[in-house]
Amino acid sequence: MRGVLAGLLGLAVLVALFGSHLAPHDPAAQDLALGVAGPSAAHWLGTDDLGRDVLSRLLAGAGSALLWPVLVAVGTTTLSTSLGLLAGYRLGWIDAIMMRTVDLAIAMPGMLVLIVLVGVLGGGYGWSVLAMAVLFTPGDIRVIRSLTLAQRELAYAEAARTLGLPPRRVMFRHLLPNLAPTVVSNALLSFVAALVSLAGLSFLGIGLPAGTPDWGLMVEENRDLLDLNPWASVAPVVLITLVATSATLLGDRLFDTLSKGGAR
Amino acid sequence: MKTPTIRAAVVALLLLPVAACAGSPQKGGSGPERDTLVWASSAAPNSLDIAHGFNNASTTIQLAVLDTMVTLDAKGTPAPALATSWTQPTPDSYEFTLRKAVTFTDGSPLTADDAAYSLSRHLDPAVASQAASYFTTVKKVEAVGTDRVRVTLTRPNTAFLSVAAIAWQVVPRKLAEAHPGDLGSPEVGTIGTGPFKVAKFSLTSGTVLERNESYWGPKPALRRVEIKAISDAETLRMAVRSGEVDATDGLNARDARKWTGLSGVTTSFYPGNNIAYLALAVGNGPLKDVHVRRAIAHAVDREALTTLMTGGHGTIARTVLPMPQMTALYGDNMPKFPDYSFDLAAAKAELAKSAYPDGFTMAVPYASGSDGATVMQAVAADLAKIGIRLTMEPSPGDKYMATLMDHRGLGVQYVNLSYGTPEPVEVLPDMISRAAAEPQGFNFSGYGSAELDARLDALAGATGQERQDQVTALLTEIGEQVPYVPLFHMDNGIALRDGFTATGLSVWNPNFFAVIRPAGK
Amino acid sequence: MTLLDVTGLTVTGRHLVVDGVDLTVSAGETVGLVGESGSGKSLTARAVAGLLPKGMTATGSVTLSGLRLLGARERVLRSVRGSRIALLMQDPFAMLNPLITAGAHIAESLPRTGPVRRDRAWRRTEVARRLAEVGIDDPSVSGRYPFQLSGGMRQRIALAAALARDPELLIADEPTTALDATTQHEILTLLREVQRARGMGVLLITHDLRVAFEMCDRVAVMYAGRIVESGPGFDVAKVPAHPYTSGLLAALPSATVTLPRLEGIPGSVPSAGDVTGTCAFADRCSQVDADCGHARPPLREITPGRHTACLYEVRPRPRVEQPPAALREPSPGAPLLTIDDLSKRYGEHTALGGVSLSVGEGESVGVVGESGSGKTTLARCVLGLAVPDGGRIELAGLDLTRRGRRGDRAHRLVQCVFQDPSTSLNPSLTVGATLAEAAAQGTREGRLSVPELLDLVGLPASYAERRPRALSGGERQRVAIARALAVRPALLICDEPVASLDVSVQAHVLELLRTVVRDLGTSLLFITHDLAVVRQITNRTVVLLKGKIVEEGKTPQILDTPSHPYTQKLLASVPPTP
Amino acid sequence: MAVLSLVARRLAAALVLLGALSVITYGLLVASPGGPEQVLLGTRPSTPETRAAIRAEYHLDDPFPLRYAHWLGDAVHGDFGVSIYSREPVTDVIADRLPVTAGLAGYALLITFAVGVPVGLVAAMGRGGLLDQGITLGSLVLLAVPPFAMSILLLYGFAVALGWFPVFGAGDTFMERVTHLTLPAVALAAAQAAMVVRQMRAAALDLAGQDFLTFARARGLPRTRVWIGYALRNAALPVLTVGGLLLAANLTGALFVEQAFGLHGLGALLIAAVSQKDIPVVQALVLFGGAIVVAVNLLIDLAYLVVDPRVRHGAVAL
Repeated sequence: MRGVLAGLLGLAVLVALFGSHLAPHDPAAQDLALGVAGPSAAHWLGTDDLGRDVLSRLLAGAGSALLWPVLVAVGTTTLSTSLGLLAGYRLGWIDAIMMRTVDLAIAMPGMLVLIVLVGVLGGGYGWSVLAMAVLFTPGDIRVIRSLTLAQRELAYAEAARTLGLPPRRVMFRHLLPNLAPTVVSNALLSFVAALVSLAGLSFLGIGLPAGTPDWGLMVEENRDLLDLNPWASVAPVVLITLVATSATLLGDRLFDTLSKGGAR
Repeated sequence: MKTPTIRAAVVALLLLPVAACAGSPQKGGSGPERDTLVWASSAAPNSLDIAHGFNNASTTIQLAVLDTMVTLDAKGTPAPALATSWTQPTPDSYEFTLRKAVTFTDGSPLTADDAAYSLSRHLDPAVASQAASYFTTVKKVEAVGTDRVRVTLTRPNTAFLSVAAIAWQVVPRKLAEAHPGDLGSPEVGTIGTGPFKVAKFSLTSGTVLERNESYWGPKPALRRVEIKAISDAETLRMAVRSGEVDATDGLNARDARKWTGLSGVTTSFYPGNNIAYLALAVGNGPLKDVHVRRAIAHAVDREALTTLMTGGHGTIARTVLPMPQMTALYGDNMPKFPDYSFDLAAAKAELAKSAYPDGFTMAVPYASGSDGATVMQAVAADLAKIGIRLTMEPSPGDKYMATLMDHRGLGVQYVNLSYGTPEPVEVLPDMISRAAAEPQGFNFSGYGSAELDARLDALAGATGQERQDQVTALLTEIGEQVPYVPLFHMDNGIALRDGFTATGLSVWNPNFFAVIRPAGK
Repeated sequence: MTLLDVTGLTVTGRHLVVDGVDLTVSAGETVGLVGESGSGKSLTARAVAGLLPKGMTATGSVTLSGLRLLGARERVLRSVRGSRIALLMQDPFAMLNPLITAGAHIAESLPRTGPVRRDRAWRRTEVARRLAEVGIDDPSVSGRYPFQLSGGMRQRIALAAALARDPELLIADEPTTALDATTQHEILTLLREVQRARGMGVLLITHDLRVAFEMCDRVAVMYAGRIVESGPGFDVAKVPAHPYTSGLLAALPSATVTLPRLEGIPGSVPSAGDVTGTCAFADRCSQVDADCGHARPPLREITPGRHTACLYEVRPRPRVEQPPAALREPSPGAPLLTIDDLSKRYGEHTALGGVSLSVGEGESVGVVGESGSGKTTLARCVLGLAVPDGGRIELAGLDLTRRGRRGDRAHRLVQCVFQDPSTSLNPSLTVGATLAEAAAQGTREGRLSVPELLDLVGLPASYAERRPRALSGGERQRVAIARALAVRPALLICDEPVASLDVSVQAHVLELLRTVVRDLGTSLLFITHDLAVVRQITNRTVVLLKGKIVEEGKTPQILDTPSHPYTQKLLASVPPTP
Repeated sequence: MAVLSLVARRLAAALVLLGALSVITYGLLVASPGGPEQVLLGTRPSTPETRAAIRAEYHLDDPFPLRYAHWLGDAVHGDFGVSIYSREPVTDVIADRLPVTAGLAGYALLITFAVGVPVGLVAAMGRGGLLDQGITLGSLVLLAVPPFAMSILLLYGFAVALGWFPVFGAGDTFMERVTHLTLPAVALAAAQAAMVVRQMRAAALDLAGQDFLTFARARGLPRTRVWIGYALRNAALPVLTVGGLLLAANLTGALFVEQAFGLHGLGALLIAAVSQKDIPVVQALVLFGGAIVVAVNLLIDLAYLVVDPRVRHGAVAL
């Protein structure tokens, strides 16, 4: 099972990296004469209303569709993990301040803020990605912190402290590896969340330049072609769902194995 | 994979109880005699007062509820409405005679005072009317006796009547005075003398109009009109398709293919009073060079663009005036204007004459998700062929609009504007007057001069042949200097479900609810 | 007559865990089922009650006065549970529903039918009666929630609830393991009284031989999923008929004498599945021979009511005649550690109320007390894991209480071996890495290499490659000791280092500690609740009660002639060592 | 008294939150290019006089702090101003939209639990079995389908193809409401139900391993008692929490679905208001959202207070 998942994601990564080279047509090439058309030998998934090859655009779009969410995941995870560790291990005023802020951030109506933020700042995924990282982080910080609190009480952590090891070493060499299962699955979860939400933002017309080959954007741009060439918008949805599902599944599996393996 | 089965199960589980009562989703319209129309607009009307709601969705309703002093006939010439007749004592003044025994839907009689105030209020800064710019030449409005209104202009303005036909909507003075800022808002609403009266006006749950039984003119065939706003084009189309909506004007000619396909729905298109063009900021780098501008004009494949954007329901634009204005002005003897056929060789040649023989790169801001996005993509593809590389810079519609109206970072703009009158003077000042080149103006090319302004002023007062010649001269200059590349005229369209017909749809008479009637009646 | 009859009970989960257990309990009889962790005794109990965890299956036969339980329908079992068989579990903290009151637990368990009307009043009086039976006279208790009660109280409530429907058989699975010595004693006494009063049968599951011998009429010793010996408690204690039993007995520390050598059983318990065809104990047995490997020795009767699964007579173990008190006397002179009037509060609770004690060079001091006595807090303060509110700690002339002065010297002076072997090592680091890291914290000169450290605690050098999860509890604690000693500290603090180890392993670790500190001349501050352990490993003993020192002196004299009533109570509650 | 101090604490926090929210959004809107002029002037040429009048009326030329103070002053007196777009009082605008969104949120929540809880339990009971795996996978997929995609799917499937349900709008009578909101609610609930399934499954599995459940069975308590008095009551709290958070999320974040189904709810309103720089509306909406979140959290905490004695007696801090 895990093999299948890894395979799927691996494939996704490959496509993300080399998609534009695999594309049978130039994803930007327009054929206004042809316009929107259903699947054919030349265009396996048909074309959109500018006569662009859907398959090629899917392949070329894999990059941006996957890159941004990865950015979000990486950002969120590193941020939340380091802050969570710090708060949970150092406690005291650092912890107090951080937790108050987190409480505040968590109580914010996330979607609202995101829309206002991105709606106002506009242009490109950059802001959306940043905003999302900011929105996802507090929750994770909480999780990591509570886990850190639990771990730091354990004998091995106290032993490390009595050995006079510097805090950084205790945090990152001793505690962090034992939080790995959660960290990893958190990362994958935020990846999925970002993947889906970014597609959502494109749907609201916020995000990338029109015509950029991007899955979320394709769903939006082509959904009014559902009668003429459903694939133009259905295919990206399927891809998004597929990637997201396998990512979540992989996260679950990794969590199980890691917690069986590394930790007790 | 179990998923589909599970999902199906879940959904079915949820739907069963309600599927029964879901019965026929058709509401309204499904009555015994179908004199109720369910109309959908693509945007919610925001005000029943043109001073604050000068946009299609709002104006459509305003014209059904409020009468104007004059109106336009099928050919676009002014015709009597609330004013039975008028005289022009001097070139710069009009005197209107008010129709007798007309009452507002609240029963109060219409007075000359009401009529006069309904115009003069647009000049009051406190009202901050969106129509103010239409009446900049109005100096004085006064009621003469009980049944006449005199309007004095600062200078002769041939367009005045046509403009009045849209914007001089008559409301009771009492009401208007009490609500300078929020007349026509859902709270205050409005009262008119028109064929319909407002039964309900909500931005959320829609608007309901009912026939004004005491209307002075011919009674509309529809007893009741329910107006919904469906902002999502696709949802709107499906609403019509499923019969929940009987009619809409919210279809973009570009999507004609999708509409004409619908069974039980007839779509009819008619020339729209609009013009789509590229504005070339003549002050900006390479675009300073007329040869570059001509090269661009040659390089853009307008034919392909027109088919793409109008789906066969539009025409290539040769000049910067909307088609209906051209026909109104010239009739059949259209003069020959400088034209730039799609010709890459010619384009390259022009470019060679310029300071940028091998082309250049230029940033192009545009509104993401809009028609502009599509057009600019196509244009960029065309220009790339002659070495002019446009880098696309998207931003959300509102943000783009803001920067555009501030005249910031102007370069190559796609602009598509609709107008209300057959008067070229409504359009040309927008395009080549220096006033309009200021922020909040519509002259995005920045093309203009004192001399041109003078000619525009002159045109405002001109009539007959003289007027024709002046327009021709201006259009020719624009044609040669190419501050604008005319692209296409887009037809307006409405979709009607079987059971309703519309006869005499015309660009000059956007009063849909008067022309739409139950089939057979 | 026999009440419970278990024959050929076999329990299989992922692999075999209980392998053909025969067992009987007669009415009014208390049978002890003794075994170390992993011997399968708890699962045997669960199987009898038909409450095996998901994914485990039992075969064989279990009958309750003729009624087949094994393989019976859930409906039948439900009618039997509570009313005829009751099960009392180990952890009083997890056994009760946190959301309902003590009274509710009992009330809901009361029989639902009977001669008199079961109305509110009846239930109230009944609950009160049941509480009284388990020695709770304060009626307000029934209104309290579990989290408001002490462990002992909870166990009493649980017992009352378990007995609410007057079962004929009570299965008590380690009912006192999680409790303090004194409480344990009270609960056991209570259990015996109730059992006598009701004349019900009791199957007592425990890992503690002493408890079993003290409580039970008959004892069955379990090893690797099977019973290796059974018989009257007294006989088994006197003359063990199986090498394993005698091994266990030998490993038992004693509170009355300081044994010259503490002998554990070499090796560790095999899993039942691996030894089906042989004597399960063979490869740990001192008198093993060829036949032991050939077939599984049957449980043979040697004298009436006395069974063993060993083919041979058990040789009596040679008594090492050595002068007792192998512990070297501390060198006189300035004390290494001086604690003066140390105090620490956690909110309302006073953990330490002015404790003063000292540890001399090379001396080994025991700190004895029950949970809440503040003994662990004391250790944490010295280790710098907790900041005392008042008082001084001076270690080799270094004031540990002054903030920031701990600096980089403190950790070379004092190290610690923590209680829980399951968490004492970082699961994500190899043993080698852990030790190397620790050694690196010590001074350059005389730094021990990883192999040396492993050798020091009697582990093969190859263990450096292993990760903690590949180690047994005993081995982990050995590594933990090595880690603590890696920096060659002057003082070693041991916080209950053997509390959660099996007897045989415990002996090994204690012996190791004794010798190592003797050889390295390290001073020892040994924190424990177990007087027997203190006896074996310390010169001096300090008795803590509620954060105050109540008695202090040379270990032998404190244990032989305790003066403070609390110390006496502690001693009284230690089950006699056979 | 635990309750009072809790409420006090929460209210204090709420004030801080709302304050922060309002400053941030106001700042963002003011900082972003363009102002309400576009909306007010429409897409017609305008005269300088008009523009000046507007700038004056909306204090567009005042510095940010002054403008904010202006708004705040009115807001604390309960006056949230007038919508720039529609010129009606903001409170009316919101009151007008609330029923739709509230109905949608409530309906979705109903579906979420009606489906999520039982399915989750079923999965937990048949742990590791085919059914369990199927359910787990299914919930994952549902979690992965973007809500708007789900909306389009349902729209085409059930409204257009099958014609069982209306395509847009919210209906007027109660029955109409139900039929109109069913598809949107399903679209909204799909992912959430999946979430609850996972939650419920985890909670149930966790419980199954608890000693007190075994002990209860060991005392031969009737099945109903074990399931309701023990299992459900103990599983209730985590699920309750999720429910509250979902409700808050639905009230503030249903905009995809509202957009796709042409529902004039708060979400749609927000999107429009943001793009129109309709500051009063956006402000009110964001504050409203914040208030909802705070209120829901408070309710959850109170629920804990009621259900869990440990919390009630302050043994565990909230």
